[in-house]
Amino acid sequence: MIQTVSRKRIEILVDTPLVPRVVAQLKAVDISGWSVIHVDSGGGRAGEWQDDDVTGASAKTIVLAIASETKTSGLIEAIAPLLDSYGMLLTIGDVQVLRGERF
Amino acid sequence: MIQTVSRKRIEILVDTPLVPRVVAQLKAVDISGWSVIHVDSGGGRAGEWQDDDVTGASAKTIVLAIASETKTSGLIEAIAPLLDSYGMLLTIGDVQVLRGERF
Amino acid sequence: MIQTVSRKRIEILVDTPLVPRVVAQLKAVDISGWSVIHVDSGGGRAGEWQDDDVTGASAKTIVLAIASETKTSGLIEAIAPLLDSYGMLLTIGDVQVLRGERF
Amino acid sequence: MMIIDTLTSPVILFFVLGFVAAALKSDLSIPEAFAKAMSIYLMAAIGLKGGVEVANSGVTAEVAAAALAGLALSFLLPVIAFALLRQFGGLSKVDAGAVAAHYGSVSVVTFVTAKEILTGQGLGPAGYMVAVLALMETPAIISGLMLARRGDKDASEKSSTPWHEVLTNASVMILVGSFIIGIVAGSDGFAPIKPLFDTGFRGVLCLFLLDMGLIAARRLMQSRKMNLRLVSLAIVIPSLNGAIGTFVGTLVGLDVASAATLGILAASASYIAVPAAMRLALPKADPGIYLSMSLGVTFPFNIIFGISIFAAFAKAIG
Amino acid sequence: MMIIDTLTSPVILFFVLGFVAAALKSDLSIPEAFAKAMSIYLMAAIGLKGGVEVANSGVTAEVAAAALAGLALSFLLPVIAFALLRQFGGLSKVDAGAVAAHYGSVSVVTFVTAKEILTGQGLGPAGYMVAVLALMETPAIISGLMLARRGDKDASEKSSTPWHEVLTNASVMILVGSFIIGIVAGSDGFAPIKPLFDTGFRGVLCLFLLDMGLIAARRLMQSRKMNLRLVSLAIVIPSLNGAIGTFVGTLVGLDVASAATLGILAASASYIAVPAAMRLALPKADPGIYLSMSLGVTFPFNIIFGISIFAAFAKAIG
Amino acid sequence: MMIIDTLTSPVILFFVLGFVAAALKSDLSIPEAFAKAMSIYLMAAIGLKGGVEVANSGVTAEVAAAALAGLALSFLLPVIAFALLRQFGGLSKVDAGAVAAHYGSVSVVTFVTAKEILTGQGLGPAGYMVAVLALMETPAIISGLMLARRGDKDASEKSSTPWHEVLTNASVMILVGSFIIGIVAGSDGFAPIKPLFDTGFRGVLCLFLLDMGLIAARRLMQSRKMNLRLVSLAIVIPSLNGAIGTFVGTLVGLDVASAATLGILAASASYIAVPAAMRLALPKADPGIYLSMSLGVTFPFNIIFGISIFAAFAKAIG
Ligand SMILES: Nc1ncnc2c1ncn2[C@@H]1O[C@H](COP(=O)(O)O)[C@@H](O)[C@H]1O
Ligand SMILES: Nc1ncnc2c1ncn2[C@@H]1O[C@H](COP(=O)(O)O)[C@@H](O)[C@H]1O
Ligand SMILES: Nc1ncnc2c1ncn2[C@@H]1O[C@H](COP(=O)(O)O)[C@@H](O)[C@H]1O
Ligand code: NA
Ligand code: NA
Ligand code: NA
Repeated sequence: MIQTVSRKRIEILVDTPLVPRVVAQLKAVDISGWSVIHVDSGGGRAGEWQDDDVTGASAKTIVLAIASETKTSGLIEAIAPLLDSYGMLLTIGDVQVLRGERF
Repeated sequence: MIQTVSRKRIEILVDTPLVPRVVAQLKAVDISGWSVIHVDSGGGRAGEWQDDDVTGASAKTIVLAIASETKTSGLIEAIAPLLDSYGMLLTIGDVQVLRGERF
Repeated sequence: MIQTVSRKRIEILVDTPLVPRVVAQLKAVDISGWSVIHVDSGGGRAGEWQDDDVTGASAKTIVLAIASETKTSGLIEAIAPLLDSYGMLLTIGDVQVLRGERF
Repeated sequence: MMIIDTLTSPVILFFVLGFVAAALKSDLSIPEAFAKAMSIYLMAAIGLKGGVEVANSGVTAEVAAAALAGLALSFLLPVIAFALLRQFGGLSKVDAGAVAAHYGSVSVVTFVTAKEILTGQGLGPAGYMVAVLALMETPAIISGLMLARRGDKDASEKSSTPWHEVLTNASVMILVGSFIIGIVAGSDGFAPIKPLFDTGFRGVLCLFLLDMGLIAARRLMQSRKMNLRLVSLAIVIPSLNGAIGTFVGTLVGLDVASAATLGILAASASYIAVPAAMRLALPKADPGIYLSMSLGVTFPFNIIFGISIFAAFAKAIG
Repeated sequence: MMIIDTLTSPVILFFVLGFVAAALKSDLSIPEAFAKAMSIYLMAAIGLKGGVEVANSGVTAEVAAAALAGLALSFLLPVIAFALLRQFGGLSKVDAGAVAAHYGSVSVVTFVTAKEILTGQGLGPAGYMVAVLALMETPAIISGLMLARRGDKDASEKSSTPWHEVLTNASVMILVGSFIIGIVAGSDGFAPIKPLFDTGFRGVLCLFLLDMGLIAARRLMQSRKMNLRLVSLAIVIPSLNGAIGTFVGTLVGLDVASAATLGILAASASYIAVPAAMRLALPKADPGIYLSMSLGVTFPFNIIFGISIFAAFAKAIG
Repeated sequence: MMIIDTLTSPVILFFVLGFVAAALKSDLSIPEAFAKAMSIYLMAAIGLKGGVEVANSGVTAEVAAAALAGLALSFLLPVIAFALLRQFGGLSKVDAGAVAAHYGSVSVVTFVTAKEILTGQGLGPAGYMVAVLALMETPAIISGLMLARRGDKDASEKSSTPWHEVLTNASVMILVGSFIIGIVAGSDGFAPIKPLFDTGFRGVLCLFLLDMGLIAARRLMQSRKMNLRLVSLAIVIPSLNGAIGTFVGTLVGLDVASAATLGILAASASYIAVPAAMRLALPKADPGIYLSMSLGVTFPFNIIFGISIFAAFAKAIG
């Protein structure tokens, strides 16, 4: 059977203009891969929104990264202080991956 | 170490015109935040499709919501009868979140 | 209470031109449903990229499929040899679904 | 002869190109955002031009007659369609009601294409027909829902009629809105924006029909819900509706071109506003059926044959 | 009378249509990609046209005066706005600084709309005003940040001024770039691309303002951060800034149309470049406040009333 | 002198603007959907115009000669490129084959830009060159695959040639389709859609090249696969191919402008159809190499220098 290993699936919902900052944080804790997914609209305590792309400032994006548990802990430490001011939402799930040495 | 708490990650794949109905259900069980992700194409028992955005009626969307276990149970109860007629697909996973009091 | 069952949530990040190949693999192991999500940009060992849609060849896409454990194992066997040359990233998580007989 | 003119018009040829490309399983596709932008542009353009024409011609008894005829057709045509879909098509009440609503309502792009083709043949319909188009969008939704729910007590519970969505749907807003802007602005106000909305119009229509060809063919090939009976009905119903519409138009005194256009409106089936409304109001109806019929069969039929047929009929009886 | 002309112009009517549609909670929406494409087109078009005009007229003392006046206004107007937002608006230092930066900077679409409306009334501003527009985008960001951080030691640590992002932001690049291309190409080089960038311009502006109407109304309705004081300030601040701008423009010797345009630039509030910069530099400032004020209130106010008011004022004192 | 004309043309200046903006790491970007829409528009427009010209001029021996020359070039040029890439570039067989296929095939935008620049200098190529462009898209894919797989037994197993994808790829469909539509419609049928497809053409090309500048520069900066040898080859190969193409064109009796255009086609490297085909047929080839070479180096080289060089060469030997 083919071997899978456990990794963390990190999903960071963040204001689109701040994505480069989040990526910088990922790199700082040595997470070297990430993917960015567009979010169309949403709602929360601050009201509802739709991406309009004209005033990009209020749009949200998901940054998805697969990483080892250790790196994930490092990321949490680094990113926790920013969560509020960056309007971020961070979730961590467990996944199995192939070619685990990459992460 | 920074404290994370367990929450449910609910993913609802639904026909785009019905998104407001799903959001209404979320609000009804007091889940106050959600994000909407566009789905480009897909396939299932009813055939394959691509979003064409001209006849929006057949496009699909993912509604993503992070919520506590209790609220999630409430949502399942409320939404189960609609799954078939709304062409929905609902999955629930476990995630760790920061600032868990928000959900 | 409404019954949920355990299924696997398979997420395959793949070069957009190769999506039909991945879908063919899914069908080959009898996974009959999938959804395709657009990825905007990302970075990894091979550098950073943005989807530009003019030269579609370097864009990435996520193929999402919910399937039973057995079918998932079949898929892993089938797809593992292609991971490297297809530039794929495959993660498998656990989710609860309603109407589990569908998958 | 007229059909030859139609079939060699670039507008139609681009539709055919799209259809053929999809049938060959080419990866050609028009970006969704661009297609939607074109549809907004086309609706704004015909709304504006209709409004400007009405500003010039004023509102006459003919306008009122056309409006009433359009409303009546949209309300009543679903009844015939419903009967055919139940009897001959074997559909459930819910599915038959949903499909019938599509055939009572109208297709904006069919209208626009007809207007271009007919104008190119010296048969341009009156400007107020845009208003008739907008009026015909919604009544059919109501009759369709009534037919689907007749004698069904628990139908009205959960899924009530989505009045708000129906009355404020995007195409109604933009058609009516730009029609009014056209009336307010008049020829003088329209002049500075004419280059975009008039001169570029036919070219955009070509690209839009290219996309519609792709969508129609893909819908037809990917559907697992169509059978021969439903395909036949998707040709019979618009033929019948178109004949009735042309006849009624002639009866109430419209000129030949406008009567033909009323026929085309009656023959056309909605694939934007009505599907969205049906998905909300009749979630149990199968979208695979109504979209495949209206988009996969009726739309191509009307574009390629219907326009010429009803124009010929209008001339014959006009 | 001038306001009537303004209100019956299709450009403004499409804005109103968008606003009404969103207020009625219609599902009408312009695809994001198309809206962004239109905004790039509009900026390229005004940049090019401004550059071509400057290539024809040459650089004069008036140009230098307008440029200096614009720079000074963008630097200093935030100070007044900041004081009002702190005292009367009750905002925190960070929020007040962020909002003030918006009011010191400019809105490209307000400028473009004003240019169209004024030109339609024989009051076309000078070509170099495009350069003034580009110059006024960024200084306000610096003053806003300085105001927000004054006396705050740890503010400068983490979130330093995003110089790079501010100076290379998309609208500055495209405005300045196409302005230079316009100068290099001159009338002759511009001729072959004129059909797209000149003839189609007003029509595209209509569709873009339709979208802006939708966005403005939705922003206003969905915000939970606005109160009466903030709404009033979102009208008072542009009125004040516009009066100052028109006055300064007249003082430094600009012609009536250009002075009015400087007033409109001063009155306008950024909703593209500045929000993005503030999100980076002052992440603690609440985007709900600055976007609702600039986009939900000030933008409509300027489009519908401000343009006519400052034009009238410029005529009165010119 | 000709190169100065080229470098001050807005079309090229917008490309430079995009390149500079990306090099400055500006956040300027053209929405993907809009870029794709523009590329569809450009292909439809040149297809149509080429078709209309052929409808007017008829098919001559010259057309056949140009077509054969184009086919032969597309088949054979990869062989030279392959040898250079293996020997001097040090690439693996699979990578060299994939890159070689790109250089045998063509870039539609390079063709379009060359056509505009040359026409602006009174050197417009013949209408049938569009057909030659379409013919040259695919043969190189076959030679590239043959070169990559020669002597490799298990290569043909899993990843067979994606004939279907190659022959029905979007650009072939739309080029050939609109070429045929142009022939069928002729000048008369083309007239009503001319405003969109002809008048607006150059302006759209400007915006499209702005995007290409951004994409080319970003590709170059983000790639980690390029080295000095590959960069040199990305200039040497097109120079060689262009010289051969111009020479062959002159040899088979094409007029100066068409011979220059054949040279430019030979020099240009595909970055749409071929990369997609290679991703399918040679998944082990590294996309980072072929895209960086064709898009990051060869495309800018051809746009800025190649067009003028091959035009000068064609004049010299013509
Ligand atoms: N750890 C990761 N998490 C999420 N996405 C990743 C990860 N690693 C790679 N990717 C995505 O896969 C693409 C190719 O990765 P690579 O082959 O490492 O360059 C990247 O550009 C990302 O979009
Ligand atoms: N529980 C949640 N699940 C998914 N997305 C959420 C959730 N809460 C907030 N969001 C997203 O985050 C954005 C900001 O949330 P808030 O700060 O609560 O207004 C919302 O508009 C949603 O897009
Ligand atoms: N197992 C699955 N995994 C992911 N998406 C699915 C799955 N099954 C269905 N879908 C999505 O749901 C849509 C409708 O499914 P169906 O009702 O089976 O035709 C499909 O077109 C897919 O987009
Ligand atoms: Na109808
Ligand atoms: Na201002
Ligand atoms: Na070539």
